Amino acid sequence: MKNFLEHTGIEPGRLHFSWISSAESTKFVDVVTKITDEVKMLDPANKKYVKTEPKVD
Amino acid sequence: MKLIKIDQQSWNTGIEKAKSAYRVFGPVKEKNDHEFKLLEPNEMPDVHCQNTRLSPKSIIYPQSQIMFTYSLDESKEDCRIMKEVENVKSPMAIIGVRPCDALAFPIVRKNFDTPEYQDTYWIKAYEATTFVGLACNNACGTCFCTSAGTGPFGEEGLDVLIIADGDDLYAKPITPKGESFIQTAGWTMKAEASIESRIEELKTSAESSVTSSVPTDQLKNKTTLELYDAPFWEQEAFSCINCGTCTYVCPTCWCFDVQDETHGKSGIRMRNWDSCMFPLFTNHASGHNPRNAKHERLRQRFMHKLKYYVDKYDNGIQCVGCGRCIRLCPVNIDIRKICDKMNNFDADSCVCEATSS
Amino acid sequence: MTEYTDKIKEISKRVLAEGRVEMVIGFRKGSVPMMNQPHLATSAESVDELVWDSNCGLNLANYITDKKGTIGIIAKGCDSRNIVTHVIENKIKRDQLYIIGVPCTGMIDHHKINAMFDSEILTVEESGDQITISGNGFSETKDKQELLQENCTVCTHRNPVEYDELAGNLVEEQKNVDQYASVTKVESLSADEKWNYFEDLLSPCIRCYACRNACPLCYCPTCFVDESRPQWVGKSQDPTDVKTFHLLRAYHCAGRCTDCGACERACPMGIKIREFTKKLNKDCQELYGWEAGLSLDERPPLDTFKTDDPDEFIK
Amino acid sequence: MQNPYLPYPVRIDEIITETEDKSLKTFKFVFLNPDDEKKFAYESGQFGELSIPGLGEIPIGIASSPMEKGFIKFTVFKTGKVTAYLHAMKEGDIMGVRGPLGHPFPWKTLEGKNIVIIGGGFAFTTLRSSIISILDPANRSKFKDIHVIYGARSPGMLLYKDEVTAWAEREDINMNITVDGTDDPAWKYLTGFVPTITEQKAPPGNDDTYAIVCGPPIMIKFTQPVLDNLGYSHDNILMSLENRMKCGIGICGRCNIGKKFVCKDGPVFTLSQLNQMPKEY
Repeated sequence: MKNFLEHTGIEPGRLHFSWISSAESTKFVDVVTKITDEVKMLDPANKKYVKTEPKVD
Repeated sequence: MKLIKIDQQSWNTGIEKAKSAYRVFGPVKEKNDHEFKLLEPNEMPDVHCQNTRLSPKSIIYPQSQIMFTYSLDESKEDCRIMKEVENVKSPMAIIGVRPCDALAFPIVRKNFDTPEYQDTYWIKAYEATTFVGLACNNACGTCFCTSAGTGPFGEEGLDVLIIADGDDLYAKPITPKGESFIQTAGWTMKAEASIESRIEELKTSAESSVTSSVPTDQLKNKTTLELYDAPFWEQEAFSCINCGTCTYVCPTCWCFDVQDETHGKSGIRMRNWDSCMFPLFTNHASGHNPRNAKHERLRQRFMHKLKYYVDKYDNGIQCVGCGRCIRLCPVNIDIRKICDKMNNFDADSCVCEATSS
Repeated sequence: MTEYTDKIKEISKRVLAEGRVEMVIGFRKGSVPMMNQPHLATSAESVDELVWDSNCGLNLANYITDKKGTIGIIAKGCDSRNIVTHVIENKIKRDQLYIIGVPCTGMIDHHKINAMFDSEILTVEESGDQITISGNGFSETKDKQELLQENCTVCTHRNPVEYDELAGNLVEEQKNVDQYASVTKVESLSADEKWNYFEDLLSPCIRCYACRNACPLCYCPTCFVDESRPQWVGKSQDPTDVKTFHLLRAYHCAGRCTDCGACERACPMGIKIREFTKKLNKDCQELYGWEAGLSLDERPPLDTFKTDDPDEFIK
Repeated sequence: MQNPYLPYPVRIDEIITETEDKSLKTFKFVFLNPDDEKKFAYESGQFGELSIPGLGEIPIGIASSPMEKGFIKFTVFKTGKVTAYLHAMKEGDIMGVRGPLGHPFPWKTLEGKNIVIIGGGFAFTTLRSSIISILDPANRSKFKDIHVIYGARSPGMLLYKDEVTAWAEREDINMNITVDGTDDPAWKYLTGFVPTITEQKAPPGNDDTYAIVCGPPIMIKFTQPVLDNLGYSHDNILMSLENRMKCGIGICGRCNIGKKFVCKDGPVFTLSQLNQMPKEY
């Protein structure tokens, strides 16, 4: 899935998989913090695959 | 016949002039095939294109078309009130429409412009458009326009017909709309009188280049239910994969689906082409589907074009013989063959066969 | 190719007459060049319509999904792999089938051939490994190898993997082909270039779903694009929705796709849909050493769990 | 040119839960622009497209009668995406209605005739509209005997319970209310399937008697032979059909049966007409 999406041009770093048990709350926080920090570092212009409102012209 | 001669130079300048008054569309080769597109400045329609892969119907009737916009913001006064989208803002001209595709517009008009209801989007786009046709000097092997209500020099549905004789082009105005297009393009050179017989020659030779045909004379006389129950539908449908190709490439297929889409606090109601080949087209909310089997859907398409339409309007078939569905069907379902079966179907002899075997 | 056709007719008539099968699914000659039509033969008379040549690129496994009765089916290498996949996925029972295997030397690409000529092609004739293409005022003979569908040029399973009888001698498999050259090329691009490449690839799509419907793997009773509760995908020509359809369809074929090329062959717009499925096939081969439809005894990788499955993607 | 796809904005004035399983609710709408009510001049048997911005439209028979002024009513069965959303809406919410659409029952033809109204389940909506119209003092004298056979699965599934039981008390209408079965000892009406009750209660067919049949396919299937036995000509049997619809005005192409559109040429057809049409409904 990750390979495939990145193959089609989704910027690496935007799709993450982690295995976190419901008991691992600190791991969850750490992972989410790490991911959000990393994603914030990416160029917002590269936000792809987001459906936008169609233009009425 | 008032014919205007256009040499290569004035053709080019005329098209450019027209672009200042119209949004001009024409066939352009992209990748491997021709399609109609809005011409950029200095971009010329390719008059050597035999025909485009898709029909020009999408210019009048886009595959996806927004009908209404609305707000879903409860704090706004017009929340949930539909606002009509103006779909036509300026005149359009389509250059290089082949006569088969041109005839499709008056056929489709019967559906969109009825005494009771007028589809404002279609009608506005249609009325804003000048159809500048291009006569066919050579037909394709899959063309059968001459038995589908028109011909390679057919004029119905056109405002101007352009005839090419080698590098020389001749324009024949058909309607006032067409005359004003010619005026805008600045084409004024009267053709010499002798050209008329030359054009007759071209026309005769073009007509004889149409080698395939469909018989339609008996369709009207058939009983709907007998044709509907004919045994050939299942056989003919065997190869059908129920994709929407035939309907989407067809210049006379008009069915659509209405969908709402929302983006945050705003929304649109749009229509998208739909296809009688898709099971979802007729599926009831209860799960019941009146056309559940693939042969029922295939039958619907051909019965619509070649029987229901024939009976409803008493004015030919809902097919213009462009041959696109034949060329593009992934599994080679051929409307000529099916039309032939329908036209020659004899319910009585069929019953005999069934009982004797 | 006539020997294949004769043999196919002979076998079909025999298995029908013996009552081994109730019907035979094959191809008959199409009404336009390069487009043979899938055909259901139930009598000796209709068997006579069967043909075999290089225009049989559709995948006949698509026509046996959940079909009742006993069926004779003409199967080239890829069809046979999809039959195997169908059997594994319980879409047909092996004992319903009499597989008439056809060792294949590749199918010709009607998109490519049409694009070679400006004028309409009126006839395409085949003689050995030469193909003669003619139209108004032209006639050219080319090597069949040059005209093959791209999937056929990289095919390494031309012989049927599962069959009851063969309609011809086994052919030599192609060796040393780079199956994934097109994928590797895209892999070398930057994220932006990749994105633009696929945007451009899909821009002609009209959402007719011919690719999906020609695919033997796409047999879901209701495809996700047709679901309304919830509605996963919009129905318009919005590029995001069009892409979602293609990406998810490809993903649903991961580990199942045999690269038969039916999707590309069926596409009226000539879109190279295999660019998606090929990547997944490559991943399946690299990650799991898997190629679909080679054995009735092994389940596909995304259907099974092994403790040594690669998991580098999970952090 | 009037845009036929543009709904009239309406406000939900009242929501009535009709049945014990809450699957059927009646929505009473008031037009935001009073002029729109005049434009929405309808007759019993027609339908409207209920339009919920963001969700879509659904074709629903008009349950109110043109004799009822100031509002329109629709009874909606919760079945799909749009109906589920509608069921969750509140009084005061704004939405849209398009219509009136389709042909009504042929009221001119029905004048001076006996009418037998046979309805089952939630198809009773346009029949309610019809009965209200017929019973209106301005109209009642235009028709001869009125018989109604209305069946529901159980007492709790009856629509418009107060109204139908009130009609049962009247002299100018012969009401036969039935349920498929009940263990309610207080049930004072009939028990039995609609075809059976029709056999027992409907008057014999003749030129002056018309039957209007609306209900689930299974009910229609078994009622038709009963009416045949009673001597009803197929010209005198009126049915209201349903098919998947979108535009409601005969343009979008999906609801056709042969050359007829259920939305525009129907939804009301005589059985003789249906006999000549493919069974695609």
